[in-house]
Amino acid sequence: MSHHSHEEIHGIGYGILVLVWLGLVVLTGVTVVASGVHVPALAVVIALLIAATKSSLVVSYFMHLKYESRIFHVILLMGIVTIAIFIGLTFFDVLFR
Amino acid sequence: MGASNFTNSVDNIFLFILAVSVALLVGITITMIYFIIRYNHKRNPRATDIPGNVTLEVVWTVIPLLIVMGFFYYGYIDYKQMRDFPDDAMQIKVTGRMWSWLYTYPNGLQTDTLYLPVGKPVTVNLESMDVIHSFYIPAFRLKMDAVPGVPTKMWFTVEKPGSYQVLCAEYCGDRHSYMLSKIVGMPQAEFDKWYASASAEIEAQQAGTEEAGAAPAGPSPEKGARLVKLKGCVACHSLDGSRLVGPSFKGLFGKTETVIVNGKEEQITADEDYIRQSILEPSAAIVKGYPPAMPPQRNIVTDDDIEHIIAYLKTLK
Amino acid sequence: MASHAIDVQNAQENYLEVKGRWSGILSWIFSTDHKRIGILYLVSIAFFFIVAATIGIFMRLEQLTMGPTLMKPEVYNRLFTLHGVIMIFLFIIPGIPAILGNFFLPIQIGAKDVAFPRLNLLSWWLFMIGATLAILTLFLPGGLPDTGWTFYAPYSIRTGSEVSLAVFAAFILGFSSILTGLNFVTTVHRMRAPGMSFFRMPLFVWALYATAWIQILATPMVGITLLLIIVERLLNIGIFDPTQGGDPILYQHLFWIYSHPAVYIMILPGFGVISEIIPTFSRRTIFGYKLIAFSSLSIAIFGSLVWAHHMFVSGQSDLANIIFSFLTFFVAIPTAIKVFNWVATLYKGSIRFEPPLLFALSSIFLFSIGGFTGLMQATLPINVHIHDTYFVVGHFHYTMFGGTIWALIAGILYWFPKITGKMYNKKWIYVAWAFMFIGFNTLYGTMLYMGWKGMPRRYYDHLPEFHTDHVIATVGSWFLYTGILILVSTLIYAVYRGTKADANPWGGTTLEWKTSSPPPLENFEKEPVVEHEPYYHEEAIR
Amino acid sequence: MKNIREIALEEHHDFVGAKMGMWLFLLTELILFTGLFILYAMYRVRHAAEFHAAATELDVVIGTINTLVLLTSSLTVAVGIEALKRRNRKLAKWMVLLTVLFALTFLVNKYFEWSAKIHHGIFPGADELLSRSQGEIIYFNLYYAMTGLHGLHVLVGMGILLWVYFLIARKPSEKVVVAPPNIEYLKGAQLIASKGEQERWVIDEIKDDVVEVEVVIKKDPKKAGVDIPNIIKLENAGLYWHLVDIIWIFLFPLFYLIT
Ligand code: HEA
Ligand code: HEA
Ligand code: HEC
Ligand code: CUA
Ligand SMILES: [Cu+2]
Repeated sequence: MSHHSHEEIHGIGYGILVLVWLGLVVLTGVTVVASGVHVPALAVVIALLIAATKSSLVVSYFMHLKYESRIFHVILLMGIVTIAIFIGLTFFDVLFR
Repeated sequence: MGASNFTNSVDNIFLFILAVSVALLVGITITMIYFIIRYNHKRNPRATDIPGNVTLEVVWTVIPLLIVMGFFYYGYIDYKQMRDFPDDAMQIKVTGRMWSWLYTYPNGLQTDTLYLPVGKPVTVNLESMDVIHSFYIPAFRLKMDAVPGVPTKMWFTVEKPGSYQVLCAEYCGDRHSYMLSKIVGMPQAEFDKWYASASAEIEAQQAGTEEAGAAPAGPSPEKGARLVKLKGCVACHSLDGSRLVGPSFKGLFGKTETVIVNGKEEQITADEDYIRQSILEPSAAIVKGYPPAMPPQRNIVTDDDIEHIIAYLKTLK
Repeated sequence: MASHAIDVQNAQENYLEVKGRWSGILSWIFSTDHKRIGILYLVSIAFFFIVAATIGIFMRLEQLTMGPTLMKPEVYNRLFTLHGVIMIFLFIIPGIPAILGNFFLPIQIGAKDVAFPRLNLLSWWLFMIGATLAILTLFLPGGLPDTGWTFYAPYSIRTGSEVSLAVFAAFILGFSSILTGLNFVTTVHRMRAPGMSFFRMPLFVWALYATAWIQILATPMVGITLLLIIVERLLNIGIFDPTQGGDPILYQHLFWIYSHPAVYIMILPGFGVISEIIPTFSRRTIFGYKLIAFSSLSIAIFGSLVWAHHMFVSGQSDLANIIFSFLTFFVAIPTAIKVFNWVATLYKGSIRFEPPLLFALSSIFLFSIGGFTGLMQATLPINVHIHDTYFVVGHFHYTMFGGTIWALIAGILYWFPKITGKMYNKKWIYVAWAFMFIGFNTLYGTMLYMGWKGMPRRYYDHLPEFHTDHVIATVGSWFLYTGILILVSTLIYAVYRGTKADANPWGGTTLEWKTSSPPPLENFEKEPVVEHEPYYHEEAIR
Repeated sequence: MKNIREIALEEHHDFVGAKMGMWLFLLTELILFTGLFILYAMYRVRHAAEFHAAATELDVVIGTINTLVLLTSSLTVAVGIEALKRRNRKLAKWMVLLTVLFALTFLVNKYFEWSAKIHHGIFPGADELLSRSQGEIIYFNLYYAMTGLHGLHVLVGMGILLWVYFLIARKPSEKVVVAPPNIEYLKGAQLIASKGEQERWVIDEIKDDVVEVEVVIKKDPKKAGVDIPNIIKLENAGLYWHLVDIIWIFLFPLFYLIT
């Protein structure tokens, strides 16, 4: 339907994109530095948290999700929940064998 | 009394669920048939629209939930016992391999039939040398996979003397359906007698090889005959000339045959060296027309064993 | 570009008569019309079904006697693998969505086509390519795979048969299935006719929608698993190989993470078909519409939580066993809701007893047996005994064959007049039903029995104590086969010689009955506007 | 000449639908990798120490550079999409081209990384590798499987971006159709027809008795025009590319930074 032609025109500014990119670069630096932390369990958590932050930046801005309608959010949520289930339940075997 | 300590309890749970299921199934079916007849358009020309009923929906959500939770609960109770390993159990190692079972007793005695005392808990420790097998004793209502690289176990008590079928329940290749064996349950006294005599033989043999290296008893065809069964050779090699997965042992010794070495065909005579090589390093020379399916037997047979086996093969004309 | 060349004047022509850019067979295999693609699937899937069913008959013949008779073990092992692979990947998973879903999903929501018609055609091509590759293994030196349809490592890594190619074929088939699912989800979201809100969608559409989500979310899992088998075989990347520190049990996890949800890919569309048929022949609205709709979704969700109930004796942790057993039981609840609501829909209906209804009700009956045996298997100590025996074989034939395929047949009988514009001879259908029903229960009921007695599955040969059972089962398979042959011949005869069917022979209320039989190219003369919930029977007392 | 219904069927531009299809496809890609991530997680908890030991053998510098390369390529493709939406075809072209170049850089880096490892006898099935502890074998097998599959995705993404590049670079077609499938929708609808830069056409003079409309817009080829369907193609290519980036965002710490 042609109403969406509106939205095709008004995207996000180049400035925001560059800012997001800067954020990503900084986070990459942080994760490299943080990997020096000598608490293994913590290191994994930190690394994954930073990776999650980075990817949510990519998803929201580069991939435009922030500006999409609700159904797109639902789609992504479905994926994340599914992944969590698949990984989570498998741990019940491997951790308790 | 059941064949094992689990036979009866498993049967009871099964019968319980079966009874509930049959009742529900019959109930549903009869209702359907009744409605079909009662509300046939000839009897009931105009339908009544009933879009739903909350009470009913709740009822037939909650009742099935309770029923299945009941199923789970009974199963859980029994399963906990199955996985609650007694400390005083006799430890047996069961090795699965294509396509036979090998039993090892605590003192190292190995057999191809599992003899067990009645009334004593037994823990079976499973391992596999190649692919996944599954150690299955229907009469005991028990099975457990033997997984390469992953130790697994199960336990039971034989409650009735007798001979019980052992099967392999995980598909493992061509002769999966012939990977059979037996468990023989015997009264404790009888078992002790058997165990002592069988072990004595082993000890004598071990003692013999250790101290008197100078005077070995010499290769014995009888021992060889026992070994090819125990070590699982006969799963793939017949003794009567018929073709299984590998070539028959009958008439093998001294035969001239074509083998494939490094992709090239060669003529060889099956002498002692060739047979030794065939057992320890089967992939070095593959008999033409057969798959390279034989696993190396290095960890299974000793050099002595091979001499006995060769002696036995010589007798198979 | 697509092959739609439409002449506006002739838009009234039905989809079978439309002249496009291509003619003859090309007008089918290059058509992007969802209805033609549905028929393409019907024909190709029916072909594979007949092949696999015939293999089934041969397997039964081998079991008719003890010891080697008809074939060698290596042949039998390849046959049951092929039987399973074809039945699962080429028949029952694509089955209802690709045939009836393709044909009726757009019509039922009042759309002209699916969201991505060309992608739809691509799905069929992928399906055919996958099928061809699978068959190709027959002509390669290693021959057909001999692993069973589950391709368990490490056996699948070691065997000399052509596992790599077969597994690659399954990978491609997986993609075909994903694309269908993706297409359906987008179609449901984007293409509904004016007035067709989510809660006015027919339940068949709901079922397909839930199925499509499973297809999207679960299928890639088997994709990666099978890819890993290929790299293990070809590149020696040992991820499941115990000699390289790999854990074969993890293979089973990955495999079942897909393959358990897959059983709901198989059954949900069947449930959808039943939900269409029952209100139509009861002439009243369905009982508990929303609950049935949501139970499809909740089966899809719960179904993704229970995969390891296939692994109770695999050596996974005891805790995992207990948790997965517990979760498995919850799937029974939404299923129970469906069954009870269906039965309640018959209540105070004005029932027309016709072949589609007969098959739908038989499907409920047979599936319930399958479901109850499923609950027995989900009970831990029982599973320890009957895992990998014929009990399981009986269970899944009851669910897949008794549930899904009987529902598929019901659906084909229901929509046959719409698809072809012809009506079949109902008497012969009843005859076929009798043969099938008797044969089915003789064949698979006996399997349940001997499984309980301890007959392991995938056995080339059996012990004497199971002999009588095997003989009975084999005889049952002949009845079943006869029944299906009668059914299929009746239908094929009707395609050519059947009487003409009118637009709405059963008194259905969903949109497909509001267009002509067969439907025109774009499904409706005029885009429909929806004003009622789907099963609104005007004459019913409210 | 095709009539409107034909065009509607052939070039049925439901942009949102197309994007939805792409997102659903991305889900399947995510799950595909999830399989490998599950394996990684399970083996990692079992062989934590060996994983750490093995990870020291990877080059963090190359890994970091590659991360930055991919992040930047994500930026360029995002800017490219933005540019095309603003009908700045020239910038869009450059950005897409740059993205492809970054992708290539990534692959070249990966090539050197892999060949160095292979040179040291660390590759699947190598005796050198098999002589190590089980955890290390698994680590490297997973490393090859996961970065290999990821690399394959980079390659595919590169191909898609190149294809879209040529679509954009092509002279805009004579005819731009943005007609929705149904005439009803045309009435009073806003239609963007890019004749030249950012021009909008509003069609509202369709009378009620009109049943068929042919939308043919001749364009001035000298001015930079944009085929509107290409926007969504580039957007979808971009979505795919970002996914490839996201997967690397996880692979990088899991393989390089667990020392
Ligand atoms: C269409 C396919 C399909 C369906 C729908 C199901 C449905 C179910 N399955 Fe089945 N299953 C398979 C196909 C299917 N299965 C296949 C192919 C295999 C073997 C794969 C292989 O190894 O090759 C298998 C194997 C299998 C196993 C593993 C067996 C083993 O190998 O050890 C288990 C164990 O829990 C199981 C359980 C269940 C359960 C609990 C359901 C439930 O969803 C059933 C729910 C239904 C009902 C309960 C009946 C209807 C409800 C009522 C009539 C209402 C009243 C009910 C109550 C009050 C409880 N299945
Ligand atoms: C939908 C799935 C499906 C269907 C329909 C069937 C149908 C049949 N199956 Fe099936 N079977 C499986 C799925 C299915 N099977 C699977 C997944 C396995 C496990 C494999 C493994 O272990 O890896 C298996 C395993 C299996 C075994 C166990 C093998 C073993 O463990 O040793 C046996 C044993 O007899 C068997 C027998 C049969 C028979 C006789 C038929 C039929 O032949 C019955 C008669 C049916 C017909 C003759 C139909 C004819 C159809 C037409 C003519 C076309 C009609 C078309 C339309 C209406 C569109 N099957
Ligand atoms: C899993 C199946 C299998 C098992 C178990 C097995 N073999 Fe074999 N064997 C084969 C196959 C297949 C061949 C033929 C291919 C080859 O030469 O490797 C073979 C070949 C041989 C040969 C050479 C035969 C010839 O005709 O030249 C000998 C000797 C032999 N095996 C001895 C043994 C002994 C002794 C054992 C037990 C300790 C044993 N095998 C266990 C499968 C097996
Ligand atoms: Cu061993 Cu089957
Ligand atoms: Cu399951």
